[in-house]
Amino acid sequence: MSEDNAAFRAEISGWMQDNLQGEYQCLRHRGGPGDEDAHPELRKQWEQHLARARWTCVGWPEQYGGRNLTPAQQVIFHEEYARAGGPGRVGHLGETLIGPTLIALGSEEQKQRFLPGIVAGTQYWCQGYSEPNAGSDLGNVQTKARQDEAGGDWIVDGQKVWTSLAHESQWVFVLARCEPGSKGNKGLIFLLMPLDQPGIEVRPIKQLTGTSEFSEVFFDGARARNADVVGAPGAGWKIAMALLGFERGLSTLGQQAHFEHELQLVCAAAKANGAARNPMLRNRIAQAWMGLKAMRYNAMRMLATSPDGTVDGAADNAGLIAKYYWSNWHRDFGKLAADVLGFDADIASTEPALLRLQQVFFFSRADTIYAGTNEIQLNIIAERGLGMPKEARPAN
Amino acid sequence: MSEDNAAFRAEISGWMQDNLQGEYQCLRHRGGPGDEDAHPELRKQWEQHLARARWTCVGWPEQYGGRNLTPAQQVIFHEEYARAGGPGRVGHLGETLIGPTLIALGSEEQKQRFLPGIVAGTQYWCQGYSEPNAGSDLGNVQTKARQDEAGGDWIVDGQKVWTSLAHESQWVFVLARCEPGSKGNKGLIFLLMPLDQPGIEVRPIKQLTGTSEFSEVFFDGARARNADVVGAPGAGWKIAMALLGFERGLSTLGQQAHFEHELQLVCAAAKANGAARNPMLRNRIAQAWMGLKAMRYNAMRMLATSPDGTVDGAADNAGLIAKYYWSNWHRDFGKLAADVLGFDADIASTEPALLRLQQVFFFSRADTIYAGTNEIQLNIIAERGLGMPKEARPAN
Amino acid sequence: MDFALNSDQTMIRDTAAAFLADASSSAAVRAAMAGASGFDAKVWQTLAQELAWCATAIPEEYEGLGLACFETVLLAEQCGRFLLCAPYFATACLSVPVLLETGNAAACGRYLPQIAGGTLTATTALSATGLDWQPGKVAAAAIRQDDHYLLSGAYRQVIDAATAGLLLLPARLPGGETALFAVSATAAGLSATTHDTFDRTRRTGAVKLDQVRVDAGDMLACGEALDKSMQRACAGAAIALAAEQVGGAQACLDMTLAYIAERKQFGRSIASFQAIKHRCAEMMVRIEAARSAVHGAARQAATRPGDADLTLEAACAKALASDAYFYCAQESIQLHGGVGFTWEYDPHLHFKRAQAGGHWLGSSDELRERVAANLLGAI
Amino acid sequence: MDFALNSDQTMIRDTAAAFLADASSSAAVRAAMAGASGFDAKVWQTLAQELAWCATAIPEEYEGLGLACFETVLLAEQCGRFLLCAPYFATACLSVPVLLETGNAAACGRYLPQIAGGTLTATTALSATGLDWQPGKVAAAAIRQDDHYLLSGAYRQVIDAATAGLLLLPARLPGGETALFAVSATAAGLSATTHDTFDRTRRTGAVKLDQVRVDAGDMLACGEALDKSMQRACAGAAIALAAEQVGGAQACLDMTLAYIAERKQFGRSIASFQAIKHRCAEMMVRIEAARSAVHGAARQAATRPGDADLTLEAACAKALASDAYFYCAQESIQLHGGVGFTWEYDPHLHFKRAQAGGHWLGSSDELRERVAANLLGAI
Repeated sequence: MSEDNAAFRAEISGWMQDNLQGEYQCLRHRGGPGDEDAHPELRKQWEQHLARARWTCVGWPEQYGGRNLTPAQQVIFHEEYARAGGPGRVGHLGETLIGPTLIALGSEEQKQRFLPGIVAGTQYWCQGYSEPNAGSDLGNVQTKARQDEAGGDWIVDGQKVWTSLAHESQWVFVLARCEPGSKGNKGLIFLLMPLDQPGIEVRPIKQLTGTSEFSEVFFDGARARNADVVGAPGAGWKIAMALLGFERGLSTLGQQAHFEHELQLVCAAAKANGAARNPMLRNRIAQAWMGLKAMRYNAMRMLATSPDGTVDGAADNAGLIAKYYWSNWHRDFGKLAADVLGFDADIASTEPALLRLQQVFFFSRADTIYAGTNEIQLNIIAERGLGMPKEARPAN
Repeated sequence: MSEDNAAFRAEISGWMQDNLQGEYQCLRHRGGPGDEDAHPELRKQWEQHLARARWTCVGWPEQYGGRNLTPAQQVIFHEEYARAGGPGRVGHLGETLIGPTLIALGSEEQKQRFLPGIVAGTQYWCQGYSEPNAGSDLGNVQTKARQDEAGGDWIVDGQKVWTSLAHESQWVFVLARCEPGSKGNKGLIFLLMPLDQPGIEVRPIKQLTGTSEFSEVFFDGARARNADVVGAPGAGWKIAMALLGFERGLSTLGQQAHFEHELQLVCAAAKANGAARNPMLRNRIAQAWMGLKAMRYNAMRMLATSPDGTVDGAADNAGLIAKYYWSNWHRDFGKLAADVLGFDADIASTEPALLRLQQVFFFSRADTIYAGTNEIQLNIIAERGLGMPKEARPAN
Repeated sequence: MDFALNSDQTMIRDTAAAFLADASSSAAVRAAMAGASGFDAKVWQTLAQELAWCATAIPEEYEGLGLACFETVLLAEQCGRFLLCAPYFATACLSVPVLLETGNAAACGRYLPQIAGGTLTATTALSATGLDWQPGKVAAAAIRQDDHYLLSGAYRQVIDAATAGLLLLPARLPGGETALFAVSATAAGLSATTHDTFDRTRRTGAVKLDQVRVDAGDMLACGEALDKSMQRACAGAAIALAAEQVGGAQACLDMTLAYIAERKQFGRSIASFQAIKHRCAEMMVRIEAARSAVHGAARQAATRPGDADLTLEAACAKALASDAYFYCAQESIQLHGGVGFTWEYDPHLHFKRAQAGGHWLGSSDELRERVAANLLGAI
Repeated sequence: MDFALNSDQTMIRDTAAAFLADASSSAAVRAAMAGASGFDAKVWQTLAQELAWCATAIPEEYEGLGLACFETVLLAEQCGRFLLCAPYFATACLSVPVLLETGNAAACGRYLPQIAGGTLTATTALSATGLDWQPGKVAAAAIRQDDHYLLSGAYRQVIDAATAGLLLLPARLPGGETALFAVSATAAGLSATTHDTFDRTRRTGAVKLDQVRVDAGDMLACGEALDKSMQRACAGAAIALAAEQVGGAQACLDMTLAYIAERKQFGRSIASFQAIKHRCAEMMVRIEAARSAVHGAARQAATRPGDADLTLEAACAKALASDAYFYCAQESIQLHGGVGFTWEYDPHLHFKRAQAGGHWLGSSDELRERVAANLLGAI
């Protein structure tokens, strides 16, 4: 590691230590998956606190308020943020998905209007992709958008589902069908829409955890301005896919630091309750540690940029397996955490560390479902990674 | 258990003890799967020794030389035979497959001509079903049979493969296509053919074990008499399927007794080399024991006949899973045996008990392939057991 | 041993299924989950008094039906399938075997007829901390005074702790031996609380004893005799729990099959995808194998095998059933996709119950170690 | 740490692959398997002398190329992929690290240049019975006499026992410490036999010593220093073995994909069945994860981490690679169907090698216990 990077690491680590204090102390290690409803207001304040120190959107170009950090530096940032117990970022969909998409494909006006709020930690976004009949099969989107000939606005009718953090957000990006009768990935439009309008209703979905990180979003004559179409009407699929491309990014290393923290909690729990003396659980804990290590090195392969420009398929392969690997690792880990707790796993714990492990057990069930189910991931790996034949899709 | 059955159990157990002695002593626990080439000549003598005491074909009607034993008694026979270390039966394809098929569907002349040799342990059979392009897809059989208009004989050209014990047999039953241009399960014929004729060549297949239990059988103008057609020409599929129905039978309990013996060998090896103190191996050994117990009770459910004639689907379900369950159990068990041996698993042992376990490790690889691969078994379970949709078969 | 069901057994099973399909529908389960007691008193009354389920395995001398462990297993399987919320398991599957095995005729005569008649529910504490028999981990103490004992101590996990009418509680005698006492829920000094559990289909709670007075006649057994009895009783309870788990696993498979037959993606029913078919087939394999193990164990138990054999039968049944249940519940959530993760659909109810029960009466690893000790000697 | 290969590394990998595709084709492997020595001397000469593979990780002061562990891993991965039968692993991946870590400069100066030049092969015995460092299980003894030692004893499993020119052998000193000696294959009193192994792609054998005279200067290290050195050297060897296993697993997947693309059943390529696709995808997932672990471990090893960290890196790489290899070999046999069970097709060669290597330098369970001890303390 170069000296610069070591200094940079120290800078973040020091800043986190100095700032994740006082009123923010209670946010340490909170707000991750399954814990999204922890202190939402305080976490929004924390976003703004981060922003004031320019620790949001650190990989963005400086002209848009970022720091233009190199990938290696971003890795360091995410690692140190997570290692310090930095809370789950309420603004992450803005920072990691819609922001980069607008920078790449948005109009100048869109950039000027939206990017500052994302950088400042004052504008929060959610995602309107999945529908009841367009989950794994995203090309089956049925939400309709038609243009109001008078003002040029787009009028949207339909339903989105599995929208995370909709009740904490002001904006939603929506994939809708703007060409009646079109099928699959043709005739779609990508719209930016304010949530607080008469035509939109957000209904939280009660999950198996008893909490509601996800919502249904109903559109009934909701409006998007014509200036808030990203790309061309009819070419929304391209924007939607570009956005998903940003999903697999650097934050994966931050995620792994969260996992590492969870593994430490399991080890502590095992030592405390005697499970650490159980050879079968020891074996599984060690296997979890190994999987986490493989995940980390896999992420580094995925993010590798060859020093002299040579390219091989390794980064692609590492990228292809990443989601399937971490999500199944985490689901197995959740089960391990519950087994380490044993009888006590079933009783909601009053100790935050143990309650956290109980949440992981339940919430990790979603990991293998959202953002491409296991089944879709395996299809993609087989077809793109191994060149195997595509599934036959019957004629409609 | 009724007193009759206890007496019957004692009778077999006593007979085995008295007779699997002297020259036959060396056959104990030999000749099972993966060990088929152990003492073939002596095992044929043993067949005839069994036959003289009327211990072959015990479930057959008395008129054909059997004892007409009830299923419960047959269970006892197979269990005690295996428990005593009774060697693998060279005549088992005759006794369990072609014999019952002829009794059910053969002509009177066929019964008279073939059944006595099977009962006497002097006539051995092998199976000509699979072909290089008709393995899992048996309906794709391409071996051709055309009738010689002169004498009425059927002239056979083609190739069969995975024929077990062809070099120890005098007869083969063959599924061939007798209606040119027919497809799938239509237009097939079921023929009984002597192997020792100019048009048939048997070539052993060298397996991963280094041995050759399986052969390829080439037919080049080979002949079957018209009297040796079972059922009607063109309706061979019916006969072939009826025969496969006999495959899942009582001998399964005998097989389990072999597995039990192998498990005892593993326990002994583990105690001898210290693996018995390894918690992970203990866990796997216990799991194997549990699987064997489930297999045994599953077989009893499969063979259950309701005392008052009520029928439920339980026996069918138990039957559907049986092959998949035992074959995967045995394959996992083979791996366990190798892991218990540790470093020494790779060195061909001079101790028969350990060598046996090494053979199990390798030969059990075939268990999940022959008689319906895992993949075919799961298709069958899903489609017949769960009523799930059939795989689309593209139009030819 | 013939494994076919006779017509009485088929009837018991089918009648139970028909009753529970209505009385323990998804809506009924959710109502029970939300209630304070954790079960519907009216359903329980029907089941315990009219249908006499608790009487099944109670001998006729105690006003029961005198049927075998196997019939209990048939009922338990249906209870698990329909997620029945009721004191059935703790009363009929756990405490009845404990009363019968400890064999105190006077106590049996006092309590079993009430249980058979459906007017008394019962539960049993098994250790200070969890739900398996660990006499070494009993934290309560009993001191004899004249014609009674005084009991003090605590049990952290007891099924139906706050609703059972009769509690069977182990406590250590001054000499170090453990004894088991039958204690009324109304005894002065006994307090029970209900835990905030994730599995809401079966309540557990804590029990505290503060100088609770118990008649000497309610000391059921002690020492080695108790230990032996409890091992047999726990084996019986484990077989019944395993039967529940098989029923639960079957429900997971059934609801998954129903859902994926309707659910379409990429223009096809997702049930038509081969990978999905194979995974459902794998569920069926594990369920049927576990069912075979459970039915076999129940039929063996009816022949009164030796202690060691009974323990091994129960270990095999419970480990296979418990693992199959968790596997099927997990697959059920996964194959339901997004809705599998919602409160509205039922897979999570099974998932939580599978995890909770997986640690009762021995985890699968503990049960395998019991088998290993038998095959290979202690470690 | 950037994980991309630089152009030199890409070239090393691709050149090795191109060479082995021919020199270690299936036919060549089978010829080597059938031969007495277990390898093709001409191929070895090219590889060791012309291509200088053994020189890769030997420092320049000993006439090596002075590259890091990572380049060895790239070569080892290709060796595993093509099932290379050669003394490469025992010489370059095991014995070179042992010589370097024990750090006896005079011995290094004597032997490493010969190894780098491809004129000397070497092997190392790790215990009396197997292939992992167990100084407590060394059954040979060494007695000092003037300027030499006399060694007697036996080692049951040594890779390339009968062909290695130099044998690094541990023996116990009278004081109880273990010492490591460099012994020439031609030393009087040393005898080696080759085992009848199932994995014919790499020979193991037994070594016996009967009063073998070894110069005092060939005592490489002893006691704690030796133990520490051997743990580091074994970690290096384990990483290289893991790389081989990743290569082998990749070969299993590649040959399976090629076979199932051609094989038709039910009128379709069997590669088009979704269940088959998912299983191939699962193989790829395990292979890539193991490859990531191995590459990461090799890059870490180059930074000279502490003993404990190095051991854990190696444990992780070897356990994941070893398990992935066996899994892929098993799936390869299964997905080949009938022909997967024949001698003629290659899956069984990998299957046997996967099982054998799985127990070298720590089985996966043993390696996990090493990690557990670090995370949770000793049991």
